[in-house]
Amino acid sequence: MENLSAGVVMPGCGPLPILRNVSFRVLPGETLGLVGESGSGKSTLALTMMGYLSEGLVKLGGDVHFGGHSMFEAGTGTLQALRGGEICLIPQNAGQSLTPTMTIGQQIDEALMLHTDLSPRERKRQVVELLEQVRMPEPAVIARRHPHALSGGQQQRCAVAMALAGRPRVLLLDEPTTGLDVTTQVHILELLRELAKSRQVAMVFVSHDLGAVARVSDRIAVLYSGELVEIGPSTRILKSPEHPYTRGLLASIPRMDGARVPEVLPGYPPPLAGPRERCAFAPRCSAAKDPCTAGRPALDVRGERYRVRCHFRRDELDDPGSLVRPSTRPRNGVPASSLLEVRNVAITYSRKSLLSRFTGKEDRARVLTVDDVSFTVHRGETIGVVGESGSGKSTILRAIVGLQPPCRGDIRMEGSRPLDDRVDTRPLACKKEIQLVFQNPDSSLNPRKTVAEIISAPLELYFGMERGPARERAAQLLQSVRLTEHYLDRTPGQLSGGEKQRVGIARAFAAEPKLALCDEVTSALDVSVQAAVLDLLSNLQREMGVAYLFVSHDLATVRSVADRVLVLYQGRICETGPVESVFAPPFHPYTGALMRAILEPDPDRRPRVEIKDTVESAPPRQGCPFQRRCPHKPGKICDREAPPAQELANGHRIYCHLSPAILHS
Amino acid sequence: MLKILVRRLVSALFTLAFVAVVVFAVAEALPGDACTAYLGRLAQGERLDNCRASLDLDQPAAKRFVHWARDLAQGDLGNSLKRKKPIEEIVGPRFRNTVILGTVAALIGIPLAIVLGVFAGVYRDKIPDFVISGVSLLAMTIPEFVIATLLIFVFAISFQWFPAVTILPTDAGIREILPNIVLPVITLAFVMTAHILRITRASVIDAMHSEYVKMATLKGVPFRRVVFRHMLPSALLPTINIVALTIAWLLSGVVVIEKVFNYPGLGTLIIQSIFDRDLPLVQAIALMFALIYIAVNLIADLLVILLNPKLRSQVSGEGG
Amino acid sequence: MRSRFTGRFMACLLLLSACAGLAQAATLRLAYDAGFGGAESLDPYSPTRFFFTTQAMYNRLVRQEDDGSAGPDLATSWSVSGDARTWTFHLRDGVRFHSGKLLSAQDVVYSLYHALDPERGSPVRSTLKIMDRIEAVDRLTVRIHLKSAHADLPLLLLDQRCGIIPEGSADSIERTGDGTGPFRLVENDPEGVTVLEANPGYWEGPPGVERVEIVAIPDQVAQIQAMLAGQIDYLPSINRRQLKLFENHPGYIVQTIRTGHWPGMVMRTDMVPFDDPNVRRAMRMVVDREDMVRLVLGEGGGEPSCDTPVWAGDKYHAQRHCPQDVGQAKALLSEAGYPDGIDVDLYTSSVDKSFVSMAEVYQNQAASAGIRVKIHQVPADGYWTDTWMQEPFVATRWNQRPADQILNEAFRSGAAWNETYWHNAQFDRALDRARKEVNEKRRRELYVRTQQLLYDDGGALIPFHLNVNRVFSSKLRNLPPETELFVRWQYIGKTENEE
Amino acid sequence: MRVATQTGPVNAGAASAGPGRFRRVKPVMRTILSRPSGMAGAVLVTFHLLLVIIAPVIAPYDVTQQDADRILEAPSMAHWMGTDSLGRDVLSRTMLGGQVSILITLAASLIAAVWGGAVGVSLGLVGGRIDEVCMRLVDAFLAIPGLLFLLLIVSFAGGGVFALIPTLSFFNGISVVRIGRGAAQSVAARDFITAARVRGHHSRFIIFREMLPNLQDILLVEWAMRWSWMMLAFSSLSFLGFGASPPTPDWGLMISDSREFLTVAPWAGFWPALFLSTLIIGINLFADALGKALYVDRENRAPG
Repeated sequence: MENLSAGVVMPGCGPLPILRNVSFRVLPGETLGLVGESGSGKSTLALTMMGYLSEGLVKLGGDVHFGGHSMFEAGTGTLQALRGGEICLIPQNAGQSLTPTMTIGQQIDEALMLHTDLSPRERKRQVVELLEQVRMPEPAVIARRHPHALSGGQQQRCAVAMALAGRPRVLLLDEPTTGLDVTTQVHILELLRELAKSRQVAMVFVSHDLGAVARVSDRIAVLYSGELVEIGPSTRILKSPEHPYTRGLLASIPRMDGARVPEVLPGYPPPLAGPRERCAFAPRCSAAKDPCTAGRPALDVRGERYRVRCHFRRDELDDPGSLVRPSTRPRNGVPASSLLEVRNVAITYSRKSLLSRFTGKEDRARVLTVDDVSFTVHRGETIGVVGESGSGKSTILRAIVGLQPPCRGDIRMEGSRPLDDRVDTRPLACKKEIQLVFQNPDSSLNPRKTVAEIISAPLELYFGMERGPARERAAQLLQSVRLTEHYLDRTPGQLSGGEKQRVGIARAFAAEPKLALCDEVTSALDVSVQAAVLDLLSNLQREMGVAYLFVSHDLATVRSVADRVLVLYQGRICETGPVESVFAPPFHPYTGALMRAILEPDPDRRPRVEIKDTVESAPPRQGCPFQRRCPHKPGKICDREAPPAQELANGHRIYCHLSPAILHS
Repeated sequence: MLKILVRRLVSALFTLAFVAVVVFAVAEALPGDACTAYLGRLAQGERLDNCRASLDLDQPAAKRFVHWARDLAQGDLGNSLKRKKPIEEIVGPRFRNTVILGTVAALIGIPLAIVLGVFAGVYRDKIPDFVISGVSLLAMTIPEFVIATLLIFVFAISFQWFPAVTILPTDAGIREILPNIVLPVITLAFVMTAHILRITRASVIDAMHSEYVKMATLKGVPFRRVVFRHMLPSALLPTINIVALTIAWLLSGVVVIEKVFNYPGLGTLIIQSIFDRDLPLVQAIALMFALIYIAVNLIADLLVILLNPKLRSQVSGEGG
Repeated sequence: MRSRFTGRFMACLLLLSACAGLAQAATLRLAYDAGFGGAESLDPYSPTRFFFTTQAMYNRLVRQEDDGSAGPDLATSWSVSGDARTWTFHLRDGVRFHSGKLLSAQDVVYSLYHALDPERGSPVRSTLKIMDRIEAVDRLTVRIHLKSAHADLPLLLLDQRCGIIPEGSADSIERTGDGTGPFRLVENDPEGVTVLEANPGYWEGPPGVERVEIVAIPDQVAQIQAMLAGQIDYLPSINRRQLKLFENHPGYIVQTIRTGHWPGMVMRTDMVPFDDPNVRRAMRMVVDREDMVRLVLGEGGGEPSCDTPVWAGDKYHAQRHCPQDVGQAKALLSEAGYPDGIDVDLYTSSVDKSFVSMAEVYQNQAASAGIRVKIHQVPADGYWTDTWMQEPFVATRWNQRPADQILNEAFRSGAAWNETYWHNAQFDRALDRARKEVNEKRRRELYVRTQQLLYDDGGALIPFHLNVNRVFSSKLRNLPPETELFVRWQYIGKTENEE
Repeated sequence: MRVATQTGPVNAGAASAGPGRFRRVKPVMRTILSRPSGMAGAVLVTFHLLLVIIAPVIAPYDVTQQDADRILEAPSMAHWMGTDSLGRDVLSRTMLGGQVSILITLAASLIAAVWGGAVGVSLGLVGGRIDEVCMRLVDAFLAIPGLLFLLLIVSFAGGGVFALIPTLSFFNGISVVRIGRGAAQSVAARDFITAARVRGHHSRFIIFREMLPNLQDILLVEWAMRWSWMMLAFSSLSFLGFGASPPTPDWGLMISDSREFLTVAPWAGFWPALFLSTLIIGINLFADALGKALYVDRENRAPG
């Protein structure tokens, strides 16, 4: 790709480039990782490599060459021959990208028909063979199924199989693993690495997740606001990056090795604008000097196939401090008085069967989404809850808040009598103490109200404030979440993801709660914005002494904010205890698998695949919840008896039949 | 699969029964009853009483409804007041005629609408789209009777190509009917096409912007195959249900068209029977219209389940 | 792809409709309004008779000549006894019914008794109940004995409904339509298309067209459009506004026919002030009849009449000239004791479309003679039962009837419908003598005398008789003369030049 | 990859600091008028509404005044649009022709949108058994073609306003119920409603302060659609002789009367047809533009 620029042409005001003269080369068999946050133009870049510009986008300059063909000048005939043949795309969300009305077999067969000259019978056999290559169980059955009948991971594998149909020389992967479970992600990445090596296929792996990119890439390119800011061998980029943005990005990724809140990259990426005469990152760069704002730096060569777009070399920057900064969050030693107690809570969504309603006996047949969960949250403390999707972590939050009444056990606030099951019957004062922050920023704010109205709603409710004082208090709250006052009159439609999440937090803190329930608040955000929100939460905890119940599927995020942590599988607790001891051996087999599957942006750490990524629709009737997938399963005992709680140092408990010795290895 | 079929049939029957109740209740609720309505000015004294006796109107409403429903179940719709003939005899041929008119219009209208809808959807915001959407908007908003009057004025009176008024023996066979219903069919098809076209176009536009169409293009599939193999099946599925609703909605339009062309269908019959205050006949026709409506909906529902792989799998338990 | 599809479709439609036109030979298409909702019967005497069929499928004993008198039809000749109580009719020989049966006197006797049969409820029974006994003298001669003398029996038998049906066919006739007329039944479909075909053995020779289709089009506007679209060839009556559609249009021929129907305004001679003959004469002299015709009916809408119910087409019509004479009217009124004018109440309604405008025109014409008319408009339903023949001065309307019948029904003392409650002994005696008078000339003088009495002393203001406009398609040949109200379909021909 | 400039509806671009509830009217109107179809729709609708107000004043002739000498007269200086079969001036009758139909359908469509919306929303929120039963009822009622029942009721209860408005608003309200319910359920599923419930707001606050602003857009568009359908239905009724009773001027009636003299006096039918069609087209275009401006997806929904 030479000097490619593309963008939107708005009527009345010249072209607004999304990509600005991007140039790079991919050698056969080489894997290039392409990293950038949302809005950096990485997906557009991926598709330009196939000569495709989505509606409304226009090529402003430069070209893309593949095997001697210019992808933009080539005729539709050649383009159709190349696409899906020598150069294939593996889409982000395979579920959406497979034609719903055609079976998997038909779609792969179509790719074979277009790009190979096999006979129909040979194609049929080749389809099964391809599905085996991507390790699909019972390929013949899968071939006859429609896309909606498969799990996320299976759909993604089919997309890969379809891409391999035409014996491609280049594979373009546009965020292939985003949205998948951690274990499934690792499986897909392993598959891709193997294919690349075994078939000498070049790959361009586009993602916002530096961990995933580090796992598969030989070289990495970092994209910021449509410009390549740094490109070079992956070890060089991950270990000792030169460009301040790359360094900031790496710093803002929560790491497993130290309990500290990730570094915060101040400010936001610049909005779409016309020609740019300065370094795009200058306004956010702590080491910015005059030349940065004077002229636009070029990509100067700083090593063998290694270029950086910055006026200064690394050592010339005035704060070459090491990346890892000591944790700024004080650990409060003595545990304060207990705030929330959850005792042996069990929750189910299925209604009581008729029979048991009469006899009053416990209904054996009912599927318990959450069973026998107990923990206490102390004042000012942060409890992390970790688990894959479907582990019941959000159900527990709904129970605490009163939306989903538990069918057994009880929840108490400050040792008082148990909270009423239903939120409607709870006293207002009690509701004031617990506030909820949601995962999806877009849907958590009422689109038709201004920020001022949103924040003053709890103020009017709990403190009976009038409009005037409520507006001032709202301004103060916005201040505390680092948003300026003129946001008050904007509607959610005019805010970015990060800004909306901050307003959500400000609304929660307007009630001055004692406990804040954070339901995956950072999963929907970009890494840098995620870091800012985590930082904001810990500051607020310090100022207001509020306790958090922080739910997330990302171990690293929980590691960086939580004091104690809970590992959940199919609604049962596998392991609990302080963060340091849980995230260090001995591990519960499930925790171990999760820890080893973590994708860290560190070339030396190779995640190992330990458990199958099969999907379990319901927890086992009895015995250990992890019995079906446990790699170290000792024997039948796990199927019959629920695992006992093995008490280890300072409250660290592991629910497993295995002896601590084995757990240590 | 059978379970779904049975459930839909039961709900269809329930709807029909409900419509019967509503039709009866509305007739009851209106001022006066069949006899006063029918006898009009002469409805006094002994003549009114024996009319009521003959129609057993003097019994309580609930009892009469039971009788009516029982007869209905056996297909005996009772007798028409004005024409002194069993209603089946009167309604039978006219029901057939209306169904013929509707079906012929649908056979022309629906395929035309789908073809135009796809054409307009695929070439969105280009000349064909503007022309097609413009004409379809006109057809949807100009009342049927204006279009019908216009067609008569141009094709029947000025050029005398087609008959202005349908003249048919009551037992006319299909071969005899067709040349005589050209203009009514064109009017009905014109309006029907407009509605269905707009829906198809919207659905096609949505499908054209979908991920799987983008993926198919990036898979190197030629444009024509993308449109027909990938986009059309899932674009046309949602339209089936809405097409059924549109057809049923147009039933009321048929009444006006039949009046203008003097076409011997249910429409003209109901207008005439309303003018004649022939209540039992009106009730019977209301049921007939409801019957057509429910049948069309039922067929559409089953068609959708059959054709949509997602629904079919949910129904027959095959799933991920 | 779309244009090819619709192009092919339009082509085959044109072909279909074109060939439909050519297939049938000359076919006459008539429209009627299916007023009885499909219960139409082919029995000519039935109260719900199928209008056109009676004309096309049956013959009567006599039929109307141009001068209004009765000419031969199935009866070639007839004679009457001296006392005008016994009539003898001689039948035409060799006439066959559609079913092939030879016409005989027995059939005529059967038909007339069928008419008089009370169960049949035939509307023509009231006019024919003057007949006492009917007998067949021989195969071709019928003798009718009357209850009372009637010199003009043939005029009564002119009635359209007196078609001759075969003996014993009373119950089957309403389906078979077995008559001796120019056309015979092919398909009886009252609510759809009834088809008749030419009767080759018709005694006057084969009719002008091979086929007649009688089409049911209830909606009046639809009939007009069918005519404009060339689907039907004849419209029996159109109003003044619709005239403009066909008047100077090459495809159509419009005829204006004089009829005996008349609307009028009648005074109850038994109530003050109309009990004084001078007042009655004044109220009638004040009318300018030509002007009223133009204003109420429009140009050529009717023929002015001098207060005689007998229309110009009737052979006993008394010719008279009665211009408006305001001075004489005023003189009569002051002589009757109303020197400074008179106040009267006139009751009218929208039950007939000309009533209201007629009353308004009379109101401002009468004002010139000091007659101040106050108009009361009563609702349409209930007019004939609650207002007509109750209020002193009301609007009325009569259909065409032969002279003897109308004079007896509306003006004889004590007649059920004598709306003016008029008693005039001279008038009654003259009527009876006229009925008995066998001599044609003297009978005519007597009827003229009765009309003179009505003009001098009567309480009925009859300003005009109505004209009816009818339209024929220009494809038809030898159309009926403008005097013939009921079209004789057997003579009509049609050129099928599909242009 | 979402263009990072801003997410969410374009119309909220302007930092509209207008006070109170109607601060959004200005930008919404501007978006409608920015589209050619929206502009055409707005112009047509305002023209007809203005006509309803000023017509009685500027109509040159009395609408019921018959003139026997000038029957079916061609357009002339005296009568710009000619005269009809009873010699009445077509121009003044056409101008006043919309009065009855517009007022009745406007009122009926508003009532339909209100009661349909209210019932629909409450059904959507209540859910459970009641919701199930009511939806069955709604489906059953939709099985009866609306125009047919209008005929039945109007023929017995007479064509007067008292019979028409309740009937029209009842039948149209039913399809609004279904749409209201769907909208309520989709909004209720959004997180900000759960947040309000968890915070402890009582249901009245949630419904009126949180949900209603989002639902009113959908119901507004639905009202516009209902109005256009009712105009069609009312004119059909008049055409069949069940709507407005003579001699009141009404477009449907005038078109029906003019059919008889189409070949001789086409103007008697042309003008009312033109006015009726332009009004209905206007309402439709306006409804479409309103739908797009408020991001209400009503493209692929059956018109019934």
